[in-house]
Amino acid sequence: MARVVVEVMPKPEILDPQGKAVTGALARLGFEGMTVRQGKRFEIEVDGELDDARLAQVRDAAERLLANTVIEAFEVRADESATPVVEAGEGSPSAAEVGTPTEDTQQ
Amino acid sequence: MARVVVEVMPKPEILDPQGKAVTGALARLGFEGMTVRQGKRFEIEVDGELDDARLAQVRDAAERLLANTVIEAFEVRADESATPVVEAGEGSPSAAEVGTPTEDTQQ
Amino acid sequence: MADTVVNAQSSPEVEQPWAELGLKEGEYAQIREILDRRPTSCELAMYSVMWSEHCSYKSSKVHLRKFAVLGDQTPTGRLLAGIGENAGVIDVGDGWAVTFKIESHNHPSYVEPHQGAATGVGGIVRDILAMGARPIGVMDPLRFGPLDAPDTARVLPGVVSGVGSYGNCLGLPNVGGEVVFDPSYLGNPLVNALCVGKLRHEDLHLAHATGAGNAVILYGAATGGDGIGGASILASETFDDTKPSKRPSVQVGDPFMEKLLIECTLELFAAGVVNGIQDFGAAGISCATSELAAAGDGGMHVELDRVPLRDSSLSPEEILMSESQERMMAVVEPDHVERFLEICRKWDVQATVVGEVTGTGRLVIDWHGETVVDVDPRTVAHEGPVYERPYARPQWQDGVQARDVTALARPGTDEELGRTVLALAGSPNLCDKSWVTDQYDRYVRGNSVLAQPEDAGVLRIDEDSQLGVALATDCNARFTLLDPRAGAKLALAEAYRNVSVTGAQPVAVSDCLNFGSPEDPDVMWQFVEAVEGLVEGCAELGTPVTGGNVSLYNQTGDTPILPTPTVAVLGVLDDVTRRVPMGFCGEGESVWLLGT
Amino acid sequence: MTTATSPEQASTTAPGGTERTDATGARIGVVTFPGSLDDHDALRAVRLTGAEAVPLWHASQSLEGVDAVILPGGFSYGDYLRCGAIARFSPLMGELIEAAGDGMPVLGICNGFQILCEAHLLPGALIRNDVRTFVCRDQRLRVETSDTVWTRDFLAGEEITIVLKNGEGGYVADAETVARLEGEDQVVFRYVGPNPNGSVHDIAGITNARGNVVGLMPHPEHNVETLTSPSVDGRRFFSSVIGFVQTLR
Ligand SMILES: Nc1ncnc2c1ncn2[C@@H]1O[C@H](COP(=O)(O)OP(=O)(O)O)[C@@H](O)[C@H]1O
Repeated sequence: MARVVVEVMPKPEILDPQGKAVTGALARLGFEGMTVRQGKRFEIEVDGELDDARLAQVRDAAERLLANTVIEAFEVRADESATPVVEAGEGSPSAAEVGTPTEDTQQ
Repeated sequence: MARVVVEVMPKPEILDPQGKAVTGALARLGFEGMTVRQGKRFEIEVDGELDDARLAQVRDAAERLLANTVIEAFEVRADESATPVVEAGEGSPSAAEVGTPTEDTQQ
Repeated sequence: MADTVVNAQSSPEVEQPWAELGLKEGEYAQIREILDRRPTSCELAMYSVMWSEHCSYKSSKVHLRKFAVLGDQTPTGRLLAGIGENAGVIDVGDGWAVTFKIESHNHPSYVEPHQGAATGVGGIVRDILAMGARPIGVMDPLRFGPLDAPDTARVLPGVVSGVGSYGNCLGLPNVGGEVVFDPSYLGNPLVNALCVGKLRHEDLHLAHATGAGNAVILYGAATGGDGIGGASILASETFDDTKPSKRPSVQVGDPFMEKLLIECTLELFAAGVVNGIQDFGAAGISCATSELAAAGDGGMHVELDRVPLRDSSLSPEEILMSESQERMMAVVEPDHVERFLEICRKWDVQATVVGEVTGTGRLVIDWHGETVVDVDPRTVAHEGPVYERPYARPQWQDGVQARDVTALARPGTDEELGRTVLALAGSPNLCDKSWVTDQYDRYVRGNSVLAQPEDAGVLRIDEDSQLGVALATDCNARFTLLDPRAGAKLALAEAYRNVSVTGAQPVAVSDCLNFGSPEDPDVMWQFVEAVEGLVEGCAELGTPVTGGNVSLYNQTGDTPILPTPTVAVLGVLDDVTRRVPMGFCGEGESVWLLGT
Repeated sequence: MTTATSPEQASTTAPGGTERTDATGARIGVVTFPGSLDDHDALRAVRLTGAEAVPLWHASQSLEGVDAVILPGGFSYGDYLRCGAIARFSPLMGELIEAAGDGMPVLGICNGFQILCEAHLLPGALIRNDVRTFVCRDQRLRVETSDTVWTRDFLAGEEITIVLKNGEGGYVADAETVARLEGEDQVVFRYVGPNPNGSVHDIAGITNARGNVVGLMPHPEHNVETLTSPSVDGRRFFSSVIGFVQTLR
């Protein structure tokens, strides 16, 4: 079992009304000088060995389904990061450890 | 000018209807053994120096606006990665370099 | 290891966390008496949720019985089902019936406004579906704190987007509701949701499990750890502290799943493969199994470990209490099981045979081969505690009533009068509500004859005969504070008028009684007065109350909300093409003033 | 733009070779996907304008020999991931893409428009409304071209009122695509008055180069009866295609 992350962002030349709205909302809340673009993040639990072929499959899946390449760019990478957002798969007993510093998660 | 990335994911114990639908769609497309959870990714261009105080501000912004901490966990980090999803800011001429291998982007 | 019945018999001395589960000492003693032993932890979980105020109506029951004097006769015919069923069913002629009900989802909408409101809509829609009806419309009476309060900026947009996204995604037109602001709702917004459905007389289905040997099928979403705060106490602290103690108190809705559930269920009805059916509301499997079994003539045997889970770490107590959304339970004859499962597969809806109807009169639930529940289902579902809460007219009532309009300043000049009119027209409670209503689809299904901004929603039931229904919900809670009995009558009268001005004949009433704590005699008095006011008003008008919902403990600290008995009136139009819209329609028509 | 008004271009209206039972009537299919909502409304609109309405199921492989297909509004697959992204892979879509390529008239309404874009039968994409809320209103539109099989009965420049209701109706495409759509008369409808969702160039609906595939965000199927809507301007969408189908006889 391995984890692959697919990040999908609007292409820079495409309008990002959500990002714009979030930027505006942040300013109204007093957070100055922050310009936001909003995209998607997929965490994919992949059964079996994560070899190059399997990773290529995920890339294929991202291109066909997860991103709309007319307006979005994407990146696929195996997740080996030390601080994954979610420590383990669904239903794991480590649910309480979600998030990095605990003050972020406010459960 | 610095870039901060905020990743927001549904908490593991919370139902993720989107991830569920995507998981089903992938299986129907023949991508077996992939279980997906879907979250959000924000790329924030932050004006000025990215010191600890500024990063704390972004974390505050994430907690107040970008994530719904009742059902979502988030992570904030300065983006120093070598292969950012979007190479440069909005409207940059390097748009064609977006994404990893060029065959992924299909512009 | 699960706490089995055998285990409970041999360990009467085990301390159980009944208080943490919200049971009173006397209630816990009553459970021990009923079982003649201590309950297992699963049984304790079931009793505690089913005997909660929310599920058992223990404080309101004695007063709700007063609705019975209204009988089951409407101006157009008998009720086909009344109070006690998931929703009342009214004969509207030509072989058609309609069913409607209003419910609250107040507290969850404060905790997580979007999901709370969304799952509120989801819950009431399943109630209507479970009667055998196709849901055809929704309405949403809402109450918020002051518009300019910071927390309203969190709650209001979330609630509206929740109601909208769930209803829109189900394809149910939103044909009315209310948006009212008052400081008393600041820490306790009200999210009431109404659903109306239509059915042919012969399609009526009831929630009961009969016929020993019939299969009990759970279908819809997998069960997760949603909304089981209390059960976690049982799971983690009492018996196994390696379990995660954090379970979400918030349920997340999946309207797409519910849309599939609706189409799938209607096809199951049409195929004639459903004997009894129950939607899942609060209390999840505890409620569905005990209510189905209690309403039937036998018992039920359930193998709990067959329940499909979203989270494999759930304990049996948690599975019993989980409030995961978008689930239903059906009783199906053995010969029909294959066809049932086939229809579910067509709609991509997971369905699992989890048990069967028995002739024992007991509800028996096993967990991996061991019995963890063995109860008389009636003691869980119907024979919970009933309280005669003390009530008395509040001492401050006279003071409130003594306040008088003559003491208010009046505009002195034309200019002041003009400013006052503008200020009123622009005030949050009177201003245009289209910021809210524009987020709701009022056109879907193509039968919305009247919707926002009309006084009542009108929906066509039958395209050939043009038969239709009109619906309005109303409550002026400030009137109700002044005089709860008269206020409830006024709420009824307003909804009744709003329905009749469309040209419809009002025939039936549903209500959602939102009040503070029943343990406060002042609040209890408001409640009793309001119920009696409604009974008197309905008796006068000849309209039965077909069902509704009570929501108590709506208060912030010791301060209750304004007493808010939301009243929904349903009317019938034999020919919707003759509906009367609001506003002047054609030049040259004369204008009449009716009434005093 | 070449319009699909000549019989040769749209001759394969009956894949599978189904014989027409009614020589005078058009048969118009409406596809139901899981989560489709306005399929019944589209079927009703087809009936009310005098054609035979044929329900089609997304998982089937057959278009049942219909003359034209409507992809209705709704929330197919809950609008999860992106609107239309999952429905686009339904089995029936393979047949539909082929038939559309052969000239079969196809109309995508709202979610149907999103599906047509995801399937690349129409260029561009639809994204979340700039106001970030669902918007339901009676929308003024200008018909920019009558040169499609779905707008033959309109006059170019005419203004009509059609129900608009969506959360993700902002039309976007790269500058080159937008320029091409404008230059080749492929913008079919434009919003009149304030832009309700941030669509580029106020675009409400577009067509393919051939004029047989049209997608729009507003819902003409909701504007066919005076009882339930403020206009009946939607009827002419359906009469247009019926007239077109009759020219093929
Ligand atoms: N939450 C809501 N949901 C749906 N419709 C609403 C809601 N709130 C108000 N409406 C509708 O908006 C219109 C105007 O409401 P309101 O200003 O309360 O009018 P009135 O005072 O005549 O009842 C009515 O048609 C009402 O049903």
